[in-house]
Amino acid sequence: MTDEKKKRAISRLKTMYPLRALIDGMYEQAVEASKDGKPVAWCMVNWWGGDVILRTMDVAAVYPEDYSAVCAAFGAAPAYLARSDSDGFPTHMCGYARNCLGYAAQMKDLGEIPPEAPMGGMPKPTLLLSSGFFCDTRYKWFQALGRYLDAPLWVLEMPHPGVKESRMEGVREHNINFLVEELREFIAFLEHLLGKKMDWDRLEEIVDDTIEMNRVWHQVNELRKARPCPMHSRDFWSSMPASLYMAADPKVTTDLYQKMYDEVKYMVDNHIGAIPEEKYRLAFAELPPWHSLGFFNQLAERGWNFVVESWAYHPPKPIDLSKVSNPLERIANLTYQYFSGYFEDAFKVGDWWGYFAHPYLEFVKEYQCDGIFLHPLLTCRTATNHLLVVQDQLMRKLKVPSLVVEGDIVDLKLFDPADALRKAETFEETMSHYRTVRKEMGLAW
Amino acid sequence: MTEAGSQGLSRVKEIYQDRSHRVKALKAEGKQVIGYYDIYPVLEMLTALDLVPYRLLGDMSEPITKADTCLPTVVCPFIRSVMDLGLKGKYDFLDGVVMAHACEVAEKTAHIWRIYLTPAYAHFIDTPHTTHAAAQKQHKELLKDFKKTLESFTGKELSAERLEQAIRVHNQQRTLVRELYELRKPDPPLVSGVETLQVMVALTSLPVEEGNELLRQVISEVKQRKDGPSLRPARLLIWGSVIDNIALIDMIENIGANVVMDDTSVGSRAYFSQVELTEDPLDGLAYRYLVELKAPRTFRETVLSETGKKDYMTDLENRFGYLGDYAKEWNVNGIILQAMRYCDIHGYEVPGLKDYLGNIGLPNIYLEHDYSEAALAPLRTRVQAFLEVIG
Amino acid sequence: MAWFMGIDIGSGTSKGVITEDGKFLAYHLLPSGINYRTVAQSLREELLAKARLSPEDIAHTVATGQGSDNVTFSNQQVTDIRCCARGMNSIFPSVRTIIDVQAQSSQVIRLNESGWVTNFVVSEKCAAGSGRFLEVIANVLQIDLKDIGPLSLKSKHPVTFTTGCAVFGESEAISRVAEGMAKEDILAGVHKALANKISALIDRVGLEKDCAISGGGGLDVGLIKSVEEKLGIKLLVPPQPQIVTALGAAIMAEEGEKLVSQRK
Amino acid sequence: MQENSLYFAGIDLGSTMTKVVIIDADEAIRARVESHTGAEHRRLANKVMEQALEQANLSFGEIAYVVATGYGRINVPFADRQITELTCHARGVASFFPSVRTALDIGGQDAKGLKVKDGKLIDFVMNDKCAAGTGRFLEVIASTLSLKVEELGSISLKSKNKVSISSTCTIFAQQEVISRISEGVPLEDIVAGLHSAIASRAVGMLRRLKIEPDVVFTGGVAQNIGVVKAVRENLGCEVFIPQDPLISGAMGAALLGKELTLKALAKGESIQRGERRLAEATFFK
Repeated sequence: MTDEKKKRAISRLKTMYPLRALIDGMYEQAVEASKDGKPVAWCMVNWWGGDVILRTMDVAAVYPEDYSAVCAAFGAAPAYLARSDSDGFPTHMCGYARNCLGYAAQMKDLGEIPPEAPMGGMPKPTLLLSSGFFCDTRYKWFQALGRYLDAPLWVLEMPHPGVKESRMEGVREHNINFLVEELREFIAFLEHLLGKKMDWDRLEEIVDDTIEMNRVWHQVNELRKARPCPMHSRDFWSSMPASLYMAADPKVTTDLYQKMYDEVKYMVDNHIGAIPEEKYRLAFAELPPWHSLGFFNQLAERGWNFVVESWAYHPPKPIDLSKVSNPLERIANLTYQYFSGYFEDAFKVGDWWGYFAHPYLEFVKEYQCDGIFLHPLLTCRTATNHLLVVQDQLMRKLKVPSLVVEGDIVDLKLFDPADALRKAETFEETMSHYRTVRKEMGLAW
Repeated sequence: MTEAGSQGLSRVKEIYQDRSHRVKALKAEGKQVIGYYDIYPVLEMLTALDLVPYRLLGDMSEPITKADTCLPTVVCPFIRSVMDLGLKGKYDFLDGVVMAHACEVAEKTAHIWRIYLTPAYAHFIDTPHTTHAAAQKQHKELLKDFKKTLESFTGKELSAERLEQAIRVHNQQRTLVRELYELRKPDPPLVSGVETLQVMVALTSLPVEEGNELLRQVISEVKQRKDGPSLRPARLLIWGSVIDNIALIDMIENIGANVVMDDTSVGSRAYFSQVELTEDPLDGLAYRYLVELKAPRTFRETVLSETGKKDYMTDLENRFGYLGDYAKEWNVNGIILQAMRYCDIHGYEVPGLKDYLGNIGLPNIYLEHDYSEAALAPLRTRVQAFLEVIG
Repeated sequence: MAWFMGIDIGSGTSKGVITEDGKFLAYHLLPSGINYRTVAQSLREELLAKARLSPEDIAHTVATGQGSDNVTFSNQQVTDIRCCARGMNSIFPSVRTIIDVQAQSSQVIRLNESGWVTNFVVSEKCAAGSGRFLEVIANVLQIDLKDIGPLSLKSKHPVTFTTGCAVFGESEAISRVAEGMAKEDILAGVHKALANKISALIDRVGLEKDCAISGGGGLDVGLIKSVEEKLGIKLLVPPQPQIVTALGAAIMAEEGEKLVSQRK
Repeated sequence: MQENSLYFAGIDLGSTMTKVVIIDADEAIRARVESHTGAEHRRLANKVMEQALEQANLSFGEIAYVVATGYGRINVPFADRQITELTCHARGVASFFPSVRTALDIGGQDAKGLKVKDGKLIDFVMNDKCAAGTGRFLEVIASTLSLKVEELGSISLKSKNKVSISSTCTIFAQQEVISRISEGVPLEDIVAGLHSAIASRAVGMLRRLKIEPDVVFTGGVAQNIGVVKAVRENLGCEVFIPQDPLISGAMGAALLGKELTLKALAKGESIQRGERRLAEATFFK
């Protein structure tokens, strides 16, 4: 379906490639580390808290979430899924988790990294770091890994206040405090496990770099509000993991994001768009169909520019941490900001789903989207739960229509580009209709 | 405290047939009714303020239509059913709702419920996932927040005395439920699995004092009656996702087994741990509702052996040991593991739990269903074959 | 005189329509079978024969439907959703909501006074939401598809189908039969289940009157009745519900709209 | 009653086929009838039973014990007892292959994996939730290709390079097949693809039982050499097929009936019989 050979309608950013390369490097480094007998962690994305601590303690980290996506893209997933199925894990559960469980099972049988594992595979972990963020799978999956791995597991907690509750007096304080104490307990656990002490000065430095990395990355995305939008979602997806997975020294990553900022800024100043003719500006909800990204070129040929994505993959709203000195508090504030950064505005308009649901309303307004592309994932509840609400709210409050095309995270065949294009053509008529409706309502775009 | 004079099990059946009947009557008398989801909202705090706790349950026989507009089909059909009933106005009589972070979808649904059903009072308790010291401290803070919103909603002060009183009554209920479950130990059991579930559902539909009264009636009735369950070859324990409808257990018992024990949330899970009366009552409550409640949604630390490595079997023992004890105490010869489709927290447990049960030599079978009476039909053959295997 | 052709290659049936100066002239139906290319060809020949025209008389041809790629002689392709809206708009200009029940999926289309699609939702990739469910059950009951509707109308006590899945639905139907339930009650049950699915779809895009039904489902009086009961409104039913989309295609051909051809 | 003059009947009322087997005290098959299951189970049960009696040249009264199994077992009013198809298949398969440890049975509407020890069922898995991986899958596809189910097997053997069918759900697979056909992919390659699809699903399910040899494959789908081949490839071990893969359930039912009867007679007890309503049952309400 993809037409990669043909000249692409989407012009990619040059500064994206080195950022994308960081992820590939992550796996090599982990394998090297484990060969040298250095500690390796399998991590859930933990929104920097655990990452900075691991990095300070010289623990190499890989992220099974990302690795399962890799397995899917390389076609290695079906074998791992079959293994997890035959080991009795219900098939309706997270495809990433089932893929990873199958991988771990095979690694246990072989006593080494399965030979056919893509990207050199994930080495046997010294520890597992999970998080209670967003979905139950994050900790149940790693707990279930105990069947195949003897590595100890630590679960990092993350507070999930409701919008109203988050505004109550003292709530922010005890949530931040909770995060800080959680990080302290994790450090104690690590020090015991690795038999070495935490280097607090180094931690402070890495924390500051991480904060800066997120700030610059946020600046890059701010530039995408320009018409035409200079940076397509494909470039976002290629460069987002570098910060989300903390694939390298945050100093290096920050520098690369800064270069990206300069390139995008130049395009904005010269009114250069990511696609030849921007007829429609769209937001994309949740994970893309990794395997058929070429499909976005076909949409680009029709004048579809994807200008913003899910809140969940974006850096936190900027927050002033100059008054916070303790590194653990600084990181706790950043992580908490990532989760609750939109709550204040959500509270104002009485939008009770302050993350996932509400940010889309702000994004669609600020990035002036004509529509949103919703991609429900069959085995990922977290990426799917909120989409109906988003669809409903966008229509009721902003008269912005949604295009729904089902897919999955590992069962790649589920996403049908032909079907998507068929819907897309019709959707253009719908987007034009609502442009006039929004005008009548006096909305800006 | 009963209407139409009906007592004990017959009253239980009445309530099971028409759950909301009693609380609606209480509402007419000016009481306020608060709906709650699953077993993590701290009910003592409602009772202490003279609010009637009423558990949000689903309806297996009602097709889900309205919920499709706000909850996708890939989430737990039980919570979809609850949301569906809400959207259809079946819970309009509630004065408010309290939901906790029982599982991911419950947490999301707390927000969705607020958006679409705009209850006068709504509170969300972000129950932590671990039992770390930090998590226990956080849980107490969360209960303080809950206290604040309750006080401003009722305009009453939630004093330590009131709370202690409420804890006593709820502990009483827990003791009485234990007593009832004791009556399932003889062979044949004095009370059937279907009857027990009906009692459990009734308890979620009444003020705690009335529930206690009802339990006393049921216990004495069951002790005296002659026409209890008959002797059957299989004594089963049923584990897993919430069961709030007798259909499944009725099917199992009709095939030729006695369901004598359960580990589900409208059952032993909700009652088998007491609340310790602590100087600050919130301490005891925070501890019980986070640490003492045993459900897969709570992550429990694995014990590290000297090697710093984790031992799988020890881990299983820590997580599932209590089921082994149940099996011994209730003299169980088979376990039915059941989970709803898309129920992650139970789904992930299955292979490990099967490993554990295999180790202690307890026959078991895993059943998956989609919370609809019709979907139970295909399970019939599995259950019967399972009984043929163990019988 | 100018003639235009619309070809709709669906997963079950293929339909073709010829219009003459905006007026409906001829239509033809063929089972799609497994070779869309050939069915498109023979559909075209049959149509031309019926209309007593030759290929070169046709000014413009629009292909639509699942197999539209295989209509080699078409000048352009348009999605069935848009064609359906245009077609219905030409039959009943007052229609603002269309329920299109096809063999393998159902869709609800909202349209404005000029027949433009203002919103639409396609059923999940699940047989339970489509005519396929009916076929499955009809097969269990060993009755002919065309008899489904009338038979279901006889039902006094429709069976409630609690499952949302066609596969469960099948075994459920079998056990109902085994329990000795009457066929009409089972069918009425399927119709109710289908009506529930459809109303859930409608909830997603909202219902604005008038509301019409198209596609093969429009031939099923039983389905129409239960949808009307569920929604509490009357449905407009075109004389030939299954050719609405093909008619729309012919109209689009006439409009000669500049559309991006997706043909490879 | 003389033991050697005893006859036992097993009736397997499946979702697609109904089978009856009558055996004598020496477990020799006296009658074997297979017939398509309609919607009206009860009447059919009788029809097939009467045919079997005719074949065996016996009167219903001469049958010592009747065990009903299969999907519609509860609708056999003249049965003395109902036993699940899982237990019956295990018993029947063991009678054909005493060394069997693992059995795969793919029927019209379900697929079963059986763990067997000394002719007894000790563990099982089952899929009746999804048409994919069952005979139904092949029926649907066959009708899509306007072929007979029986033809599929031989066609697939011609395949040089089979296509992979990505859709697990029958309905999507059907769609996929149609598009492959219109792409001009040879029929045999598609059918071969379908067979390995159904085989890998079935074997995936079977793996949950920790497969041990000997492995036996029964059920209607075991008559399809294409699927048999695919299952062998997928398992990478020998797979035995009974002469008549359809009747293992009915056979097992008859054998279990015999055991129950002899046990009762040994204890000098009278045989626990259901009320046999052969006559009135023929009137389907």
